[in-house]
Amino acid sequence: MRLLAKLQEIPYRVVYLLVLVAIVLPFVIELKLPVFVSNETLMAYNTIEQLPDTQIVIFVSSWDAGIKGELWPQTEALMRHLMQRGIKFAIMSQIAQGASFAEEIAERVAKLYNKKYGVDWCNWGFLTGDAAMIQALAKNIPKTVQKDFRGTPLTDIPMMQGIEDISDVSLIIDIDYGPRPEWISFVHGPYGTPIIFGCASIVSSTLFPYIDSGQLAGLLVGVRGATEYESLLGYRGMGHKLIIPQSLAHLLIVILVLLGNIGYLAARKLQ
Amino acid sequence: MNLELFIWVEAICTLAIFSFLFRENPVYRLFEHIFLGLTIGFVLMKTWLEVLKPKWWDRLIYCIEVGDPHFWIWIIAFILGMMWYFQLSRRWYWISRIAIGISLGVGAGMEFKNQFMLIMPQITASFKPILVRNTQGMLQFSFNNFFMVFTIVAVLSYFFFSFEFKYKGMQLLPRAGRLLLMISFGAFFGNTVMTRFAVFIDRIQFLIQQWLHIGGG
Amino acid sequence: MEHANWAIRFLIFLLCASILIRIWQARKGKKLFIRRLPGLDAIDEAIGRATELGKPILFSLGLGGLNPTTFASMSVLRYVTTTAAKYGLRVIVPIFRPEVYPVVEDLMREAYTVAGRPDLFSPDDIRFFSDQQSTWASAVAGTMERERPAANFFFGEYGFESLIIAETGRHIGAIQIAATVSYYQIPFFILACDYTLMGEELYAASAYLSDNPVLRGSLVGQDLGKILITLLIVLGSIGATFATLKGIPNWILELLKY
Amino acid sequence: MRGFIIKLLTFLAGLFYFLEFILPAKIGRYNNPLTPYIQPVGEFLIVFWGFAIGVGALSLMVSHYRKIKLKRPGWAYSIVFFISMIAMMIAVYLNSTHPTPKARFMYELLFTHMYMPLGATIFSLLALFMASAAYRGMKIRTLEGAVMVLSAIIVMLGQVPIGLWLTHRLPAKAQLPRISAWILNVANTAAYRAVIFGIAVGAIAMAIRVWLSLEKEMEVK
Repeated sequence: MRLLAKLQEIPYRVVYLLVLVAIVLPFVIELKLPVFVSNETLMAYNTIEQLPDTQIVIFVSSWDAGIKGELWPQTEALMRHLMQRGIKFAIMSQIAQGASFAEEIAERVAKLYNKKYGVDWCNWGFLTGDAAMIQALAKNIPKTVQKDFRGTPLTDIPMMQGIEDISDVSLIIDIDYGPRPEWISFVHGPYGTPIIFGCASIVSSTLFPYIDSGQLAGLLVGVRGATEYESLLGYRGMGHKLIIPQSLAHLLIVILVLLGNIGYLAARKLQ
Repeated sequence: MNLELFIWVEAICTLAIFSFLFRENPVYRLFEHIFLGLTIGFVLMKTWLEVLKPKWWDRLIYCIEVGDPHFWIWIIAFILGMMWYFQLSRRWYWISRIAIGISLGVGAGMEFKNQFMLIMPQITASFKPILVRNTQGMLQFSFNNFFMVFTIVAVLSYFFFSFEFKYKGMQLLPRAGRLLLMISFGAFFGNTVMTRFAVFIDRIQFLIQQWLHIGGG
Repeated sequence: MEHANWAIRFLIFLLCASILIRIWQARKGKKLFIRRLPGLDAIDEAIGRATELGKPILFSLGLGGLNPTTFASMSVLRYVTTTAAKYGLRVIVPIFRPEVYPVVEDLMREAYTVAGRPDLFSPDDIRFFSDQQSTWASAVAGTMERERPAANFFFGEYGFESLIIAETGRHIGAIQIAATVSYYQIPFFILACDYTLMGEELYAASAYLSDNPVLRGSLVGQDLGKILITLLIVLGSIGATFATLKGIPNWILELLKY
Repeated sequence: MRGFIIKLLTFLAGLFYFLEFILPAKIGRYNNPLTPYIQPVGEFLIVFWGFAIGVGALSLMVSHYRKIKLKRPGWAYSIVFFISMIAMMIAVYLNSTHPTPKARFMYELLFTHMYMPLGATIFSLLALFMASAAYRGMKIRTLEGAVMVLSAIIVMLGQVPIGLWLTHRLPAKAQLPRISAWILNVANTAAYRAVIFGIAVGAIAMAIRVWLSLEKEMEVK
């Protein structure tokens, strides 16, 4: 019993070491695990599958370094799907750092599919003003955005010819640590444009109610969502690379919690 | 050549921050301040280049050049925008309250549309038939629907503050609400792990594969 | 639907009227009833425990600036300080945002004076550490280790640091009460604290302990909105059940579309 | 007087968006008079809020400048803060206006290979804190705690392929990812939806208080 009680006294540095081992292990030994595709990811995939190629997609990418481990693979997977289907999209960001990350990914993916800046995709850069901006954007895109992030007027960009307002947009994708519900209330609510969110796993619990009500056309949850999307597209990208160490880390946390509880119960019996 | 340099710089940055795990130390603080400086510099310059220059400065200049009478709008925007900065002064703080007031007012005015557009579909989506017949898996379907409606009502009742439930049975409702909320918070916790680990794994992967060249990939 | 329909207009009118009337009543001096939350007993217990041990209390106001949430937390701080001062206890307040500091300083001085112990007030007990989250968290944790408070209160808005400070508090064996509107942090507080007030309960606790008529009136007025939503959902579900069983249209649903 | 002007401006600013929403699209023969202004007002607000981004930066700069001037402990760090800030500003500016290879190099070094790893690593420390906190904190002490821990464990295992791998021999309904999906899509959806209703009503109440300047503490003297 005393030995069991010791189980709740593992020093924190040992815990750190265990975590490190769990994460390093898959880089040394190759593991393959089955992927379960969840409903919310499948919804996102089907939505993009059925998009018309006459309208554009607004790709909001408002994340930065701190959350790159989850949202990079999501952004990559979604951009691949859009380019593979030949759907034009415009990147924008609601934080200063966001557009640079999305730009880097878009350039890489564009090389794979031979897509050209300005023709198949463009980057509007950083837009402040949250809800006021979203409402203005829905009414008039060229006037609200003015120039792309390289300073080219929107009117000079080939793919933006004839794009006026929200009726020329077939889908909005918002990839963010916590995607902003303002997109739902000010775009989906009034105009019915479908919306897909990509979020950090931590905030996903708050977004599930919008799936059930049909306000979201799809949701990617952290690395899990990215991995599922990759498997739907049929390639093994960054998501697949990250999900294996994630698996071991999750397993380790569960084991630690169980050990802690066994130790706690044993210690209580001793008293 | 460049690549090798970049990888070393990146590795030093990563390890310097990890050194915090042993204790707070001067190297960590040095890199913390570098990071702070880089962030502020980046945000300021991007805001100028991608927001203020194209959407304010260029237009103001354009309006003045062609003699468009709308230029005063952009002068007002500048004056109002400058009011934010009086927050930093104790004496002139009240001037910043004009900017804050307008901002709060706009936010408050939009809140009505924002919230109602969000919750109306949520309300109608909660109209679930609690008894379903003649469909496959009707038992599970009915149970799920009943469970959802019950949960919503119970949790909402937990947040009623202006009266107490008189009957013993009814008092159980808010208690059940708190318990059902715990399932949701468990899910919150479960989902947290992935976010916290995602970046950590990314960093370790960088150190192992790109810096130390261990493992495939 | 770009603009409000009649159902929404009606709901907005009802909600606004209910909230404004209640605020007006409360300002006129009407005592509006607010239920005593279980969390409030926990607050008193925590102060009692600190009195028994003769150790200080730590009250953190979280990350928020001068916004309604922070003000609501401050009225709880005022209550805790006044009560604690009567028993000769110190209250330590770590501050995150510099603009909060002067407001808290005035509040504390007043609270000690009201309790008849102006001598206990010391500006050193109100501590501004940093407005960098991780630095602030380790400074708060450090303070706990040195001062060994018997009771910790975490009120207001929190980020990831909730985990670090609440864990440290548990480690030193303090009674801990948390109240936060940051839903992501609630699980960590539930695990590490003795009682956690969730979301709106923070405002309810504040309205109960202070006599801020605006907060109290608004809270009572809000209840109408919540009751209305509850009723709508119950009736709507009954309607939906009949709609699927008997094939008649769900008139509650039709009503909301009007 | 000051207080009154601020209250009036707050009220008018809110009135525009409030009325735009409340009024129907067509009033008799006329269109909603405010809807055409949504776009220009939005443009104006984008600029107005764009200026606000500098406030936090300026206050940081002032506090670091004071540290250097008064030679407070750690003032050398403040110098580092200014150097890296200016370097980043130059790099971003040159990279977007004169993208020479040198500018590109500087940008890559500062943004991709310093800013990105530093931000990511600072955030990644939380993984270790969280592991040890979960181990020490997730004890089943009460019924509430038990429900939470159980739900957390199922969701944790359901999130990753290992959950499917552990239970793939069981019938489909008992597999961890499916139970986890039930928790997320049914139990969590319902409970959090109720929370959303509470938040929405609270937000409307807060909006009324702010719009009509009823908060006593926020008043300007």
